[in-house]
Amino acid sequence: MTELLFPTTVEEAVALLAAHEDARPIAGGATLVAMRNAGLVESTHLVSLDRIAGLAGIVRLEDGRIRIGAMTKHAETASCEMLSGSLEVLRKAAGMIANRVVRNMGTMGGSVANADPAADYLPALACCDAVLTIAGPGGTREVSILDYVEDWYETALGEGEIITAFTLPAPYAAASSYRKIARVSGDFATASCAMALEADGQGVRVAIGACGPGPIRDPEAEAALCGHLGDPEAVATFAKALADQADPVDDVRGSAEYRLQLIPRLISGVLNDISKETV
Amino acid sequence: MKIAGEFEIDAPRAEVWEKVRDPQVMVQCIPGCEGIEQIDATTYRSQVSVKVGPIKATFNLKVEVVSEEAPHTVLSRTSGEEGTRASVVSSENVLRLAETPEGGTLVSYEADVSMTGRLGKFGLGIFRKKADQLAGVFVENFRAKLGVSA
Amino acid sequence: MAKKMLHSLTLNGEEVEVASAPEATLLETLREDLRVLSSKRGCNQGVCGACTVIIDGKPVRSCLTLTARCEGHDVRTVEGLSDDRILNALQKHMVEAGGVQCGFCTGGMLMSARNLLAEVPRPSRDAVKSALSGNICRCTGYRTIVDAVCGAAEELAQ
Amino acid sequence: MSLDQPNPSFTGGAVGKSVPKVDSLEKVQGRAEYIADLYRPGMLHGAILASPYPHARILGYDLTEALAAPGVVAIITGDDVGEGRMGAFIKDEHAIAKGKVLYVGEPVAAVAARTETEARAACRLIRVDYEELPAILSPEEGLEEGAAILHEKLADYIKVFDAGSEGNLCSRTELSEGNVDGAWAGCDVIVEGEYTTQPQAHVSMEPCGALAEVDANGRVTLWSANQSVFRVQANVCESLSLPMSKLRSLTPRVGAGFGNKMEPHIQPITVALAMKAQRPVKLILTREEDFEMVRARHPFKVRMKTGAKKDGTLVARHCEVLVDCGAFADDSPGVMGYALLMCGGPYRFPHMKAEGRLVYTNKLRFGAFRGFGNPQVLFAGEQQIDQIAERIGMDPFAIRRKNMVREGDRWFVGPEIASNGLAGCLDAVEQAAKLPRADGSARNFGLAVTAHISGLLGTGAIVKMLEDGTISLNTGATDIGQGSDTVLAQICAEELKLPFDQVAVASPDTDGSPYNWGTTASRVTYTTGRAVKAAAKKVVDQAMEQAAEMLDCDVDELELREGGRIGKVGSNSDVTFAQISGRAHWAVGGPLVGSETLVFDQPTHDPKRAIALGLPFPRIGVFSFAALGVDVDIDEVSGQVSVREAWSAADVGRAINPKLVEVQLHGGFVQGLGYSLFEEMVWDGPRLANPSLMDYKVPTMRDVPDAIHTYIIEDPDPTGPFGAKGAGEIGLNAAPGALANAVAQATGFRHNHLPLTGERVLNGMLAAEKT
Repeated sequence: MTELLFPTTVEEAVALLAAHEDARPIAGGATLVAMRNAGLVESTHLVSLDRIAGLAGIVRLEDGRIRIGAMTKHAETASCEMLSGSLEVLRKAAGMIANRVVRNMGTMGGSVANADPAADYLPALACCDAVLTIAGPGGTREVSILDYVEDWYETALGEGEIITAFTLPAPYAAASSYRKIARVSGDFATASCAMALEADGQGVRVAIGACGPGPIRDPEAEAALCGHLGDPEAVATFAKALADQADPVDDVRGSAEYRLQLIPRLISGVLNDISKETV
Repeated sequence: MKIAGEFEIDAPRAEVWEKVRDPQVMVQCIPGCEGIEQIDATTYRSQVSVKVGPIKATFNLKVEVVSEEAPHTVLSRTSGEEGTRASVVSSENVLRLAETPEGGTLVSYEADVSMTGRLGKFGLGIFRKKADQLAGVFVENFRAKLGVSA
Repeated sequence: MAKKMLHSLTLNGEEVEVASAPEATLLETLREDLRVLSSKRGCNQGVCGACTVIIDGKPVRSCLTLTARCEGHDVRTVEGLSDDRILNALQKHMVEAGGVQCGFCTGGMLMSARNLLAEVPRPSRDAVKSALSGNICRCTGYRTIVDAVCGAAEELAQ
Repeated sequence: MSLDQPNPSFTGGAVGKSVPKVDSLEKVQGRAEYIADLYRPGMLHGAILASPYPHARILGYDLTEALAAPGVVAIITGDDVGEGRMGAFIKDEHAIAKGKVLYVGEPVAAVAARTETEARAACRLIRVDYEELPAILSPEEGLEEGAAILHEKLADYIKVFDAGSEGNLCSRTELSEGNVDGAWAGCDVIVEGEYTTQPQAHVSMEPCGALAEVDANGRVTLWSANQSVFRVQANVCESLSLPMSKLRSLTPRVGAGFGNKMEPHIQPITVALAMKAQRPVKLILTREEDFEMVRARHPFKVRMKTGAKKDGTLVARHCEVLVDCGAFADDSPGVMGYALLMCGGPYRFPHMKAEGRLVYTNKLRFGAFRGFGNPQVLFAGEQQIDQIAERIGMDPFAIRRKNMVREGDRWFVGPEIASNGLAGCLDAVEQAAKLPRADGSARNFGLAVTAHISGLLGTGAIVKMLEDGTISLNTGATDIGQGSDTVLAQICAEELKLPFDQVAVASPDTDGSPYNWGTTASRVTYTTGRAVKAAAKKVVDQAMEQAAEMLDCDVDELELREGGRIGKVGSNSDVTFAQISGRAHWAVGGPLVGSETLVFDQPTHDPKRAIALGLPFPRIGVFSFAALGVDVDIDEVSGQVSVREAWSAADVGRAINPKLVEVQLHGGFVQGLGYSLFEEMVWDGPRLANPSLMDYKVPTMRDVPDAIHTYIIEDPDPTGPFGAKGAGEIGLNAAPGALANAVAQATGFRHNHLPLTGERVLNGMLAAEKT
C-alpha cells in the first residue's frame, strides 16, 4: 500500500523520488487522485509537493519575464493580471480548465507533467514560448515547451524529475485568445487553438491542442503568414501546414477526421475572435 | 479496437518468416516483452509490460497459433490478463508476409483487440495510438535483428 | 494495509483528530470515519461535484483531496454552516425556488454557491452558471437553482 | 365533463399551490439519508467482480485466495443463488451470473468484507474459469442464421405476455389499424427514412446501492435506492426463490431514478451476501459500475414512412423498429411495445402499422428510461411531419393543428382520449416563439409535439386519522426526488380540507404500505393520487358518521369545513377532527382509516379497430400532451448546437403543484437536450468505452439555456385526482424531434442519427453547402 511523504524542499523531493522505485510526485491531486480512485494507477510512495515553500505563485522577474511556480493553482493563473497582452492566452486557457472548483485544486505543474494531449495548458504554453524548469537527480535544467512532449503521454521528464517552474517571455502588446471545442463546458478539448497576434498585426503565434501527442506549432509557417493575415489563402496554407503535422486520435470526443476539419476552422475562428476584440 | 499496419523489410521472405516464428527473436523485438516460453507446438506464454502515461500494466499472455501457412500467413489468438486480473485483453491477429518485386518482404498485420476491466475504462483513442507507436518500435527492432536498415 | 496515521484538522469549526490511511481521501474520511454525510460520492473522479466541501474558504472536491494533506486546514460542509448568513439565505431560496429535487447534488451545489456569494455578492446569472458549472444536477435542468442563487444574493444585498 | 373541483371559496386548500417539497429542508441541510448514508451495527461492505467477457461459459470458481484475504467474511457466486429467475416481462435473469456471463460488466461474484477497500481488493483475487463463446453485438447479428444463442432455455422461461420469443428474438410486436399497404396510392406526399438513436445513460446523481440485513428468524430487511419497494421485493424473491413474506423492502431518500432504479440492480446480490455472511451488508456501486452493470436507454433502428394529402391531411404511417435488448429482457418488451403504440404521435392516422423486433445481444441490459421508447420514434416521426409540411408549403404549427387527435378520439389500437390540451400547448408555444429574438436576428426554430400516458397497474393508499385529528398518509410510492410525497399530501389535505402540513407521509415499506407498482410511467400523481383521494374521502365519510352522532343529526345535514371541522349546515356548532378521532379511538366506532386500492383497467386494445400481436400492455393509461419549441444557434467553427431559448408547454390535466410540474418540464428538457446533442454510450466491440463521467458527458449549467419557458395547460382528465395527469416524462420526449427540426432549419440538412453532435452537424452543413 501507499506511503505519503511530505518533503519541504525540492532537493528532498527529488531525493525521495529517487529513493523509491515506484514513487510518484503528487501536485494538486486533481488528476492523480482521480486515477487512483479509478484503480488506474498504483504506487508505493506518493511524494506530496504541497509543503515545499516557493513552488507556488506567479512573479515578474527583473528582466520582465514571468515565472509561474509549478504548484500554482489554475484559479490563480486564471486571474493573474500579469498575464496580459501576448500572455493573456495562458490566463484564458487556465480559466477554461474543467470548472471553478477543480481550478482551486489543479496545478500547472501537475497538468503539464501528466501531459494529457487534450488538456488546455500545453497549447497555451506553446503559444507563449514557455520554458520549463525541471529538477532532478542530476540538478536543474531548462526545457522549451516545444521540446517537452515526446510522444503520447511521454515527456522530457526523466525518472525522479519534477517540474518546478514555467518561465514566460516578457509580455508584449498583442491580442491573444484561446478557444477550445469541447462536448460540454469543462470537458477536455476535442481540439483547441491558442493564438497571439502582435498589436501591429505582424507577429503571429498559433498552437493547436488535442490533435496529436503534444501541441502543434510551426514557427516557419508563422513567419510566412506574417503580414498576410487578411489573405484567406495564406491563412488556409498556414492551417494546412499545421494540420499536416497533426496526428489526432479517434475517441469518444470526436473522430480523427473531425479534429482535422477543426484545425483550419479553429484558426479562422480565433483570428476572427481576435479581430473582433481588437476592433 | 482494430489495429492494422504494414511495413517493408529488405530481406527475403523465407528469412523473415524464420525470424517471425522464432520466439527468441520475438522476445527481443516486442517492446516491453519480458519473456516468451513455448508450451507446445502452437502455444506460447509471454509477459509484456505496457506503460501509458502514469498507467503501468504487465500482462500475462497466451498466444495460440490458430493456423499457419508457411511462409506467408499466421493466424493467432492472444488472450491474457494483468497480474492482478484487473484487466483482460484478447485479440485475434493476422500476420501476412508478401514478397516484394525488389526481393524484400511486405509484412502486414491486423489485430482486433479487446480490453476490459480497469484499463478498458481508459479512453480508447490513446490505446490505438500507443499500439501504433509500439508497432513502430517493433519494426525498428525487427529490422535491426535482421541487420537491415529502413 | 498501510498504517493509519493521526491527522488533526478543523472540521466545521471543531478540532478533530482522525486516523486515516495515507491514501484515504477526505471524502472517505468524512463519510466512513467522521460520519459527516452531506458530501456524496457521485463519481469519485472530481467531475460531478456532489462531494464539494470548502477548505480554507475555497470549494474543492473532497474525493480528490487526500486527508493527510488537510492536516491543519479548515474544512467546512453544509452541516457546519448552519449559522452562516449566506448559506441560510441560499438554503431558503433553494427550497422556495424549487432548486431541490433528488437532493443528491444539493450539498455540493450549496458549497460552490456559498463561495460565489462570499466573493461576488451580486453575481449575474451567467456568473452563477459559470461558478456552479462544476456541480452536476440531473433533475432540475438548473434553471431553478440559478433562480435560487440570484434570489439569495438579492436578499442578502438588502 | 363533471369534475370534482375544490371549493373555490376554500382558502386553506393545497391543490394548485406550489408548496415547497416536504423533503427540501432536510436536503438543503445535508441531513437527507440516501442508501450510502445508512449504517447498521456489525455492517459489512460489499463489492462486485464483473465479467471481463461479453459471452462465456463459467466453468468454475477458485475462491481460496479471496476468502483468505484480509477482512473477507463471505463470497457469493452463481453457485449460491439457485435456479430462480426474475424479469418484468420475461423471467430470464438470475440474481448473479450463473452458468454463463452475457455481457462485459455483468456481476459474477460478490464479496462481503469489513471495508469497501478490502472487499474490492478481494474481488481481484477471485479466479473464474471461463470458456469464451462468440459474442452477439448487434440485433442484426443476433438474428443471423446460426448465430450464437444467449438464452438457450428461452422457450422455457416464464413470460407474462405473448412475446413470440425464438432464438435471440426476445419479443416481437405488431400493431395495425386501417389498411396501410393500400393507403399509399392515395397520398400526394410520402416521406420515408431510416433513423438510428444511441444508448443514453441515466446518470442519476446517486449511484445504485443496497443494504440488507437478516434477522434471527431468517427474515430479510432490505433498504435500497429504488423506484418501487414492491418491484424490489418481487425481483429479489423470484431470483432467490424466497417467499415474499420473508423479505421486507424499504427505501431511504432516493437520488433520482429516471427508470434506472425501477427494476432490480444489485438488491438480489446484496441480499444473497447478507444471507451468506449472516451480517448486514451494504453494497454501493461506483459510478463506473453504475454505467456498466445497471441499464440504459435502448438504441433503436427505426424505418418510417408517412403519407399525406396535399392539403396536409395525414393518411398513413408505417413504422418498423429493430431494438437492441441487451443481455436480459428487463423492461425492453414494454419499451418496444410502448414505442410502437406511440409511433404515430398525437395525430389522426386512418392507416397505421407498427412492427418491432427486440433482439438479445451481449451488452448491458437496456431498459426503462424517461420517455420509454417514445423519444426514439418521435425523433423520426416529428421530422417527417416537418418534411411533409415543407413539401406542401404548410406551417409546422398548422399541419400539427390540422391533424392532431381530439378529445373523444381513439388512440392507435383503441384507448380513448378523454382529455386533450394539445391545442392549448401549440398556442402557447406559437405565441411566445413568434416574437423575434432580442437582437432582431432570425430564429432557428424547431417544433415537436408529443403525448405520453400516465397509468398502468396497481396502486393503493391508506389514510389514517391520528388521535389528534392530524393525518398519516401511506401509499408505498417512492418519492425519487420529483416530489410525489408532497403532491400526494396535497391531494390528501385538499380532500380533507386540512392544512397541508397536517398530513405526514409514511416512507414506503412492503410491511406497512399498500401495494404500489412503482414510481414510473408518469403514474404516481395520476394513479396513486386517485387512491389517495378516494381513501381520504372514506376517512371524511367515517368522520361524518361520527360527527352526526356527536351533533345528533343526519350526515346529510353536515358539511366538511376548512381546517378539520365538521358542522351542521347553517349553524355555527361543529366538532373538530381531534374530537372525532379521540372519540373514535377511545370510545365508539374505532380509529378512522380509509383505504383504497385500484388497478388501471381501461383496455389498450380494441379488437374491432385494430390487430395487435405481442402487445405487452393490455391496459395502459390516460394521455398527457405537450408541445416543445426550440431556437438554436450553430457554432460556425465546430458545428455544435446550443439552445438559445426553449418553450415547453404541457397539458397535465391539473397541476397539483405547479412549481413541481415546471421543474419536471425543465429537467426533462435538459435531459432530452443532452440526449439529442451529445450524450452517447459508445461500445468499442464488446466493451463500453466511456463508463465514467470523464468520458460520458451530461449537460452542465453552462450547456443549457437560461430561457426555458414553461406553460402549464390544464385540460382536466375526468378520472384523474382533481383532473391531474402525469408530467414526469412528457418534457423529455419531444426534445430530439424539436432539436432535429431546428437544426434542419438552421443548416438545411436533415439528420437521421442521434446525437446531433458538432461533428455530424458540421458535416451536414458542409454537405448542404455543396448542394
